[in-house]
Amino acid sequence: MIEAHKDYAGAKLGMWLFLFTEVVLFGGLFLLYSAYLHRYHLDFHHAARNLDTFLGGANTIILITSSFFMAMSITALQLGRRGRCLGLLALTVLMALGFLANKAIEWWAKFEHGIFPGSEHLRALPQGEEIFYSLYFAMTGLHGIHVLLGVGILSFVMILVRRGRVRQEDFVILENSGLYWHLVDLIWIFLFPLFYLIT
Amino acid sequence: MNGQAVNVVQSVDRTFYFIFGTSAVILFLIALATIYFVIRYNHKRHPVPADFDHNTLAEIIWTAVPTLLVLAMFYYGWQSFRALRGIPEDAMEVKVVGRMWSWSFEYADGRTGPILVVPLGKPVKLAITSKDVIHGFYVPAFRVKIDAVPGMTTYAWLQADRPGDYEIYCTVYCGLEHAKMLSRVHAVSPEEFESWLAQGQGRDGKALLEKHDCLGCHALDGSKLVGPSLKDLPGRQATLVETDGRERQVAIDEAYLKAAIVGDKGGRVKGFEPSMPSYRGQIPPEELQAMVDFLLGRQPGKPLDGAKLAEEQGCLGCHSTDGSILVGPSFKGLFGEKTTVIDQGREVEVLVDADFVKEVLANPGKRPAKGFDPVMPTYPDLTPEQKEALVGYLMSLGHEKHSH
Amino acid sequence: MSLTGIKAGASPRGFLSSPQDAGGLRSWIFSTDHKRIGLLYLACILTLFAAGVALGLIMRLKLITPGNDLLAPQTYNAVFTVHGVIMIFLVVIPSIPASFGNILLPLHIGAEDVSFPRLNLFSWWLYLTGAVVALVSIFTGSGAPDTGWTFYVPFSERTTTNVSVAVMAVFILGFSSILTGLNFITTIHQLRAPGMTWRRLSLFVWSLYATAWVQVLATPILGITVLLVFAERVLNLGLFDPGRGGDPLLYQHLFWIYSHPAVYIMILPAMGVISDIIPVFARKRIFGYNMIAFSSLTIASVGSLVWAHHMFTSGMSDLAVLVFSFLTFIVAVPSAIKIFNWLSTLYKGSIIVEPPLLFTLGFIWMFSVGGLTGLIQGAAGADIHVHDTYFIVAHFHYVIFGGTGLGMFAAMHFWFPKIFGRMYNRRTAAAAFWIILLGMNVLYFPMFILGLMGMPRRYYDYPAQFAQGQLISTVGSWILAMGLALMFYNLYAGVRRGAAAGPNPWGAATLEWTLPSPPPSGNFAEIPEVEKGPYDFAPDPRHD
Amino acid sequence: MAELDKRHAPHILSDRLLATVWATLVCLTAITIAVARIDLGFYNILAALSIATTKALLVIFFFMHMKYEHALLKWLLFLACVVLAIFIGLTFFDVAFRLQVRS
Repeated sequence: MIEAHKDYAGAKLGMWLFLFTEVVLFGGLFLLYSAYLHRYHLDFHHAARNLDTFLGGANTIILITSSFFMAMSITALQLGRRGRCLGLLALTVLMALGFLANKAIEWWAKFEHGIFPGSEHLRALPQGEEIFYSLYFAMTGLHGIHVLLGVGILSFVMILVRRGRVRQEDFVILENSGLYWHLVDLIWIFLFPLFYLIT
Repeated sequence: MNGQAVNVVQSVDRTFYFIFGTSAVILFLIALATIYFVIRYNHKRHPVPADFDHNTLAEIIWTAVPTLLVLAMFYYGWQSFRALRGIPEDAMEVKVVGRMWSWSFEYADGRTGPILVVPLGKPVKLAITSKDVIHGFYVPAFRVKIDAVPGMTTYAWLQADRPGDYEIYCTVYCGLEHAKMLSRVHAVSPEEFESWLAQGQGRDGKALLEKHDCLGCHALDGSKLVGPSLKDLPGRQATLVETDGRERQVAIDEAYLKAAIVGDKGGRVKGFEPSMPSYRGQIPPEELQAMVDFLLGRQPGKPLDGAKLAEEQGCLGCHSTDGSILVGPSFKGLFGEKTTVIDQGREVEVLVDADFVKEVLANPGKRPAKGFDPVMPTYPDLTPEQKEALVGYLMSLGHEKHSH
Repeated sequence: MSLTGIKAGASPRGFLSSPQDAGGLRSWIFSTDHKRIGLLYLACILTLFAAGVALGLIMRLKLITPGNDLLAPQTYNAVFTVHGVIMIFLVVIPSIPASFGNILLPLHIGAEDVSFPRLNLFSWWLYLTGAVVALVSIFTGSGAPDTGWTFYVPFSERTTTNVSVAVMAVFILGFSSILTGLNFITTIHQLRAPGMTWRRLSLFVWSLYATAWVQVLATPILGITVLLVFAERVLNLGLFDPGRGGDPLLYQHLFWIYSHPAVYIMILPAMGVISDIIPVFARKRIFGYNMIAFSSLTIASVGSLVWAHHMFTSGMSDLAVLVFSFLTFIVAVPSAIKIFNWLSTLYKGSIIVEPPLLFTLGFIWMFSVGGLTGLIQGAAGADIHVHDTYFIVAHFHYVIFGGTGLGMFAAMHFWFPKIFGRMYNRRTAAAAFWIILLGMNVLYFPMFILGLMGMPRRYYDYPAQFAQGQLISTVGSWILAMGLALMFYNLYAGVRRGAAAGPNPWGAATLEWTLPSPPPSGNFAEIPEVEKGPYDFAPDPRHD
Repeated sequence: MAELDKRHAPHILSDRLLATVWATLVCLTAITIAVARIDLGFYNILAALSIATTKALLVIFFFMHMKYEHALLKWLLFLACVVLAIFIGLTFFDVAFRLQVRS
């Protein structure tokens, strides 16, 4: 058995490469979004009006703040303050859960209004609006799955930090999870204006 | 005319031969070089290899020359593409609709047909779309190919200069019978074309079935294509498999056929894929009626032939028309007379009229004729029209006796 | 390197032998040794290749005469779909990078393993999962998928066959490919031995590097695309459905944004193999090292920008046809440069003809045919006529089978003695090569003619005028199958009974040949100091 | 030859710097919502995306430490973004120039 590499820079390079693939994965949806926006820009404006800018804005702030806590937790561990690191991670996860709750409320409200993929109500709308909602569900849904994964990853990292597997001298796992979490934030930074602000 | 009269086929072929010729020469040289080097510089003949690993001049040359060559190929390719795309303004437009798995061509006067009839020497503009999935409209003889995309119209054009038939293929895989989605370009002289166009569309049921592309999947001669054959439908039953896998029998009648055409028959016919597209809203009601009438063997405007129906339904196996007694009472002289039946165990006299005949057809066991075994089966599949026709037939036999 | 280089006490079977306490299957399927993982890939790929070939033979048999009803139409449609899915996603895309890339990359750069060995094992497990899911899609539900490997919408949304499961298999396989690519890029950046500068990398490693970037940056597009097809079928989302405002052409764009570069994932590593083999058997440094390495990167990058040349007849804008036709011709140039460099390497060499070189020459010939016929398809006007006909089928089989396939066989014959420590029968290998070459040409060349005559692809039956070409092609398929059987039998016999090969039977100069054959588990006893290039042969090179 | 391994010890960002970045991000979010309420036509989208890009760069450079990473990583990130932009851009040669979109 080969001893585990302690190639800190390599681990980070690998993580960044993975993030590139995530960016391109969402990129496919951004491609669709831009093509359909070009084709149905008026419909998009109409449909976007039905999304709640307040909820979307609140979620933006929540994610930015959770990103902020995430970055601080890395600083804390780098300084050897494990308790503070754990506390900040817990806050990050809490924010993530808040985001998900908020998202669930928003989706639920849409469902209540008969807006869900393939619904009668959607079929009756102009085609551009239906496409807008399909994109909305696809993109925020995929993003939501990423948030959920992030919650899992960060909770797991919390355990590792507690057990001392991730510590001041060896924190690349924490840093890489942080990178992943910031990416989730990054994607939302673009989703927010594209869906909520183009009215 | 307008500079578009360039021969597209020649233009495309010229591009092809230019690239093909160049490529063949290059391929020949590459193959020759490898073989020559392997023999000439074999280690037995040439034990000490030369020691060089670059030659700037050679590398510049073999970068520059291929670049120029491919740019020339690009240019010719683009020129012939423009010829394919540059539709002459005086072109006659024909609408082309692809659907699983047939083509339909519609002319300016609304006439439609399954083959593309074109006049010689006249450019024809094709406005192509699809009803269901993507198809590819391909006429090799004219080097024409463009996809038929649902929700979009694409364009192509062709001009036939020699009379004859040219194959049309579907080139984009579109499901089960992709390989049989064939048609042809039928090029005729302009005079012939005009007279063909002047004939106008046939309006009978068969022509309509052709018009709406039914016959690509349903044969009229009993053979099994993608869908069930449409031969001898009257009086038949279909076995439907519902989405949950349950099977049920339904009679093939007018209501069933109309539901099937709009995609509402509530299941797939056993032994076939549920691949029939819905024609809801695509067929005018009178055309739909004409098609259904044709399928059910009715002459449009004429009543059903009751005698034929009685024969087909097997009535005459038990009921004679000459007064002789078989399994059941003879039809001869039956209608309009009183007859004795058993009603809930009691003998009752009833008048054989239209209502009674229909009652017997629907429920023969309710009041069976006295002196006969109650063995007559029910005929729940008969349509009201068919029942009327049978009543009419019995009436005619009864009338015959009265006239004596 | 002499036998003294073998570590004391090292098993003569190197990484192939397991430690006493952990033998058997488990020591393979849970091993993080890159060489074992590479062999696992190789075993899976060859098994699935055999399955794909079998399906191909069945199709050819069905098409031997018009009107033949050996297969029902629906069965034929499923067979060509499954043949495509297996061959593209399970065989050709992982073929060289996942098998030989894994085995050789750390050896070539003087590392003890890849950067993330456990991730590497995970990639293989994902690959296996993808393969199993693909098989599940064939044998369960409402029948094997019948869409063709391209899953074009809206047909793929409407068909009742098992497309949803098949696209999930593709998604999983894509993930496996991404992780392998990510691993390779990190490894090449981080784990090169001291002295292993970028200009001392073998050209095989350069090609893996270029390939890995395509894997990382293009595969996710395929991932999201098949996810959307899945969502349309299962969740009723409507992003491509024209009946709901969707644009089916956007699906084609997304699909080819990945699937065209995927062609380069398939062909670049084979070009790398060829670049490594030719100098060894010409006993001469590779001609134009920089240009070959650079052209790999150019092909990977420009090749990622030409996808819509698959869509000249799709109804997309004429301007897009202009742009993509132009880019397509540009990418032809670096491929041409590679061929000229290989020829110049042979020129004035001291050539010894061994099976690996034969397969390499076969690669050059077949790939040239495939590449040059590609020019016809790059030319917008000419492509219209041949698009979606047998011409295309012939073209891509020449490129993928004649190119990648023969490249893979060349790699198998070249590195066989290194991996197994034994040698196969070289005369039989040469005979197998000539039969394969003949079979390929008899099988695929008539398809060019059929295509020019107008025979569309994916037809379960055809009009009578195509009968002759189809018959010849079917005969070719039998010749090819015999050649393949002979080749695999010969290699199998070599594994079982071949003579000991020694550490460097070909007299090659890359690092793996300094190790004993098979290499030991940890690769190098100590990380080597690299002082020369990969093609700097010793002054008195001939080993015999 | 691990070229990224120049081992300048991992850079530690102060809480104050992170807090400043956070505050800027929140302000930018407020601004983008405010701007969206003014009707600028096409420029609305442009403004929203510019602000989003600014926010993204802040997150990448500070929260994700990119500012302190090796130049190679910066170039690779740039490469990934360019590739995505090209994918979208080239697609528009079709999407924006198709003769007619609907029948």
